[in-house]
Amino acid sequence: MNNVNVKIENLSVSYDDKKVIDNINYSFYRNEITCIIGASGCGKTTLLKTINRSIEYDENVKTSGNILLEENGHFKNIYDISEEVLRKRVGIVSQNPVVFPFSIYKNLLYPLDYYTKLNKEEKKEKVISVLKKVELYDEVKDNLDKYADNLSGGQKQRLCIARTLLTEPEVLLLDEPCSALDIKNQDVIEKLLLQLKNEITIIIVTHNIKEAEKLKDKIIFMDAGKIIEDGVDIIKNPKSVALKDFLNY
Amino acid sequence: MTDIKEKIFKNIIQVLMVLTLSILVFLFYFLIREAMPLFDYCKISDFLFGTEWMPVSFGNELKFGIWYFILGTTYVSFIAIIFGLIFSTGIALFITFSLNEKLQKYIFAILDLISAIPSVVFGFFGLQVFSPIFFKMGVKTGNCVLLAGIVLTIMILPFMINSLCMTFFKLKKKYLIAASNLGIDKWYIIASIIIPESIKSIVLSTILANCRAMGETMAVMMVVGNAKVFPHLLGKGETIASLIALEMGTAIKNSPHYHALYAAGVVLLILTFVINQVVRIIGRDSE
Amino acid sequence: MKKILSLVLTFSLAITMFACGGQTSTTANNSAETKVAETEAAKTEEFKSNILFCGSTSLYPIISSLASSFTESYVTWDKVNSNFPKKNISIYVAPGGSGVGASAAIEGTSDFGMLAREIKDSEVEKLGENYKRFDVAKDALTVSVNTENPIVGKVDNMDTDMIRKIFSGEISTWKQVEESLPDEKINVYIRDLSGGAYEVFQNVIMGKDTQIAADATQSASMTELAKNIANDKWGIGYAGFGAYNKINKEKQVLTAMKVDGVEATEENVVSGTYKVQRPVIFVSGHVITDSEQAFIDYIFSNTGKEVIAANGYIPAF
Amino acid sequence: MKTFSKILQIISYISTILVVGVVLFIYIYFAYRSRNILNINFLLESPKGLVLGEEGGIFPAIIGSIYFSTTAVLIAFFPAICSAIFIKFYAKKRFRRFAHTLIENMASVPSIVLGLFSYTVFVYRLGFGRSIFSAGVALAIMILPFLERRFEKAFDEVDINLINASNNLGIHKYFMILRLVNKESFKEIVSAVLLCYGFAMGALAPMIFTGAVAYSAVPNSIFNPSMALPMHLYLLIAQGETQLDRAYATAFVELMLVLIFNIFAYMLIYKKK
Repeated sequence: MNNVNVKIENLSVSYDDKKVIDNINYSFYRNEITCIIGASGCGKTTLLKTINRSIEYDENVKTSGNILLEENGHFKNIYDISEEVLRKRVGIVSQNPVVFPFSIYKNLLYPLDYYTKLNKEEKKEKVISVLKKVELYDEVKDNLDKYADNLSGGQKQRLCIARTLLTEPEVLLLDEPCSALDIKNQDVIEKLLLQLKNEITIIIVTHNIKEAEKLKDKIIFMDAGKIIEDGVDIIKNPKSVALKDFLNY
Repeated sequence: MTDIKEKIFKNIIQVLMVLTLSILVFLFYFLIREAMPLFDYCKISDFLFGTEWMPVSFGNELKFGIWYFILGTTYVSFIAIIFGLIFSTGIALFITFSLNEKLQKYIFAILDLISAIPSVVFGFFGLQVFSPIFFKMGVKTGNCVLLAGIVLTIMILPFMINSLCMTFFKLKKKYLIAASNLGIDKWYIIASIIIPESIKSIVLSTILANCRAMGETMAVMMVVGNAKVFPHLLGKGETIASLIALEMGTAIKNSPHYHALYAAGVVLLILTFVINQVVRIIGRDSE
Repeated sequence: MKKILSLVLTFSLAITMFACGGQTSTTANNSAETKVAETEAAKTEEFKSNILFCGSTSLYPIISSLASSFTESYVTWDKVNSNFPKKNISIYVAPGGSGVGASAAIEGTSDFGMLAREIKDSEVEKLGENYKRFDVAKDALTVSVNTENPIVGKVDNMDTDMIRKIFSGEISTWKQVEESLPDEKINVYIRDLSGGAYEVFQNVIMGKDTQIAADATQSASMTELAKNIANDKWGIGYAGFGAYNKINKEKQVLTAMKVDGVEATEENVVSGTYKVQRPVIFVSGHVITDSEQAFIDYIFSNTGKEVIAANGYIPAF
Repeated sequence: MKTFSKILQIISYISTILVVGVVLFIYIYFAYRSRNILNINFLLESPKGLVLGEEGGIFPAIIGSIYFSTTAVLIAFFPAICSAIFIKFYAKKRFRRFAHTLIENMASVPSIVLGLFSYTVFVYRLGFGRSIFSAGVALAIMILPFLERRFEKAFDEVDINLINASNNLGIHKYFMILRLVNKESFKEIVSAVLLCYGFAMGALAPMIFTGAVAYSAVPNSIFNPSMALPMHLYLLIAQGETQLDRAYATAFVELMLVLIFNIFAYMLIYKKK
């Protein structure tokens, strides 16, 4: 139990009075990859975005219930933390990577400039190490001052993960990070995530069951705003009709 | 039967559209026609760069130099766009990033209201409220180029804000969420991403607003002091538009004075046109 | 695309030709029309219910005010004179300048031209044999300084030469006017070109060869000019007689200089000894119709006198 | 960068407060200064007094302004809506761009220049003289580009695909356009007209020497000149101190007219959603 990092209690979310998340309770554990699967519209992305409150960019959203974040052995309600601090601690990578209109190097420098007071060399060191971590360094090392928008989709996604990692989050949320990528890039990112889980908690939404199988420590299956099944082996041994249907589809 | 109707409909539409689009041609044609006879009395270079304006003869030599008016026009509009730049950027940022959709609607309604407030009222307002302040500060009569610039600023704001908001909305949609997801403060994002990215469109909308500013007549005329001298920030000046408004009513038809005022109008028109075209070409390249 | 472009071009060409041709044809029409009008006038005199005044910014407030009270009290022409038809009284007063007033009367675009200066011989000639002139009022320009200026009490007279030098910028400090005055810059206030005052002052004081200094502050109206001098201790300007009296009503803020030893008083203006003055008149070049005569009679009534005085001029009748 | 962001934030708040404040201030201050003058008689009487405007009201000016604006809108409406329909539904992309360029340029023509244009063409050449019509033309050219742009925006609601699809089915384009435009964009067209109506009402530069006069009775024909609110206001101001309160009252009436037109226009636009 000590390893719980994010705890969700009685969480409900509605858009314009339409319930999208219906009374969910769940705990995410440190150093684990939790995969959330489910048909589109089941609320899996909403759940993910609620955890770092990025769901609140939309003004029509109402949430109730608690999400607790572990902090020095205590749990703290995320609604008591300022949004900025929360989003630094719980980073998110979305389906479509958005690079900032700077050079590759400056894109990565951006969070460092904001959060740290390191000197130039130290910053550079950090940027290079994170680039190596996402296996981008070899591809771009000669083009660091080139405009980041010219990168390929897979490179951009890795750049965005790298940028998020530089904020040194405790929890990393990923919303179908590989859905738009080719297999090679998918492999790279999957490998990266498996390696990252030693440092941080990872929660990933995916529609790709194979990917979930590959990454999982736990899998959650959601349907109609509820968690129907969860566990390690739910794909091999689906119990509910909904999951069976989903897997057969 | 309906084929004919379709044809009639299309033709009516086409003719009226062509009429609309050709207004500009007429405008140029007639203004230039009325302006041309001036150059029997005076050389183009003397007209543009001459500094003396004495269009009515009391036995003295006629002089038609509009250089100071061109400078006055440029000066006043320059002040207006500098202030306008700061204010409109501020307000456009506020509208885009600090207001929800409902409040945005209200603010846009207020902007439309500002652009509909008669310019005489703005002039009157400047004359009654700002002019005494300048007078106390030691400006003769209180009316000056700076005051005209300030009044003009309020008048061009709606226009500038509208075009800036369009840019800001686009950039907000593109970058705000991605950057906020890094936990970065909204105003830091604005300062580091939104503003640098929109510099170009800020500049373009400023130059376009400059066109508006140069053409504004009544409000400026009421507070700029109207002296035919080299314009100074806290001194008087006169703009081309206010020159025309002041003297057109008194110019006798087909007198040199009359033609000179038309020529001044043509200069004003060409100034706005050239600026407009340059902005368009630059703007098109960026797309 | 090409089709439409060519359409635009032909269309604009057509319109331009129409408009250019229009000029000559309208003048032709005009003469034809006037002939028709003359013959018609000979038969049954067409009644004229619209009267248009155009011109001087000095006279327009007077005529406007009278037009308003005339319209208000009679409403329709038959009330003015039972011989007139029952038509609404429409009098229009358009401010322009004296020059425009004269040219509008000459061209016939306006029934009467208002002038705040002496009419030129050339203009009289162009107005033709039916030329008529109506002297409404006299206006004098005072040469006024701010009462707080130490010159008041020391100097009360300026000759034409001195005034010319001050207004042309040749004399630029008060010290040059009078030894004992401080070395402060003289600020000159004038009316803009559109005011007949400019012309009068130019003719009477400045003469043909000297110009008013370019840095003189122009004011859009006499009231504004008077106010500007009242606000500037070191100012001088040619405030109109009416504006001068109006601003001094409660407290003497402006002081007028004698010009060549003559004080600017009503008597001196009427008698003509005070020289910086101008007539305020309106002129016409056509036969005055009955309806116009009715309104002119109204202008030269006691009501007219009152209005003229209230607007700061001296009645000329 | 952090200080810059703070500065931006401060500028943003201050400038918004300032500008909204100035607008509110104008309304409140003008209302306050005209409190002694403004009453029903002021609105419904002609200007009177030994010095015109000293007594009485501004009725002919209000009616005159309505005449000017109505004339302008009537003249501008059909060219504007036809151009908008053509550009939106018939024009090809290149022509649309060309037309937009022209219209943008038209919008930037200084209003005083429009006055000059109308002065030479309508007042002199075509012989209309100083009249509501001559000024109306100048005002119409002034509002035309704004009307056109707003109409085009209003047509955004209309589904062009629907028109093209029905055209393929043999239903005439003009029929669908009129029907759909009428149904979907009617309110926005009306609101655009209202906004431009208010805009035309406040403009003085185009009419100052083409149709506005210092005194006239209530106008009865558009081929005569007329008083107009902005002109009356301008002349009152020029007369100086004694007329100031009346000038404030006149200005306030203008402000209220503009406000009313804007409120109606926006009620139409926003009610729909």
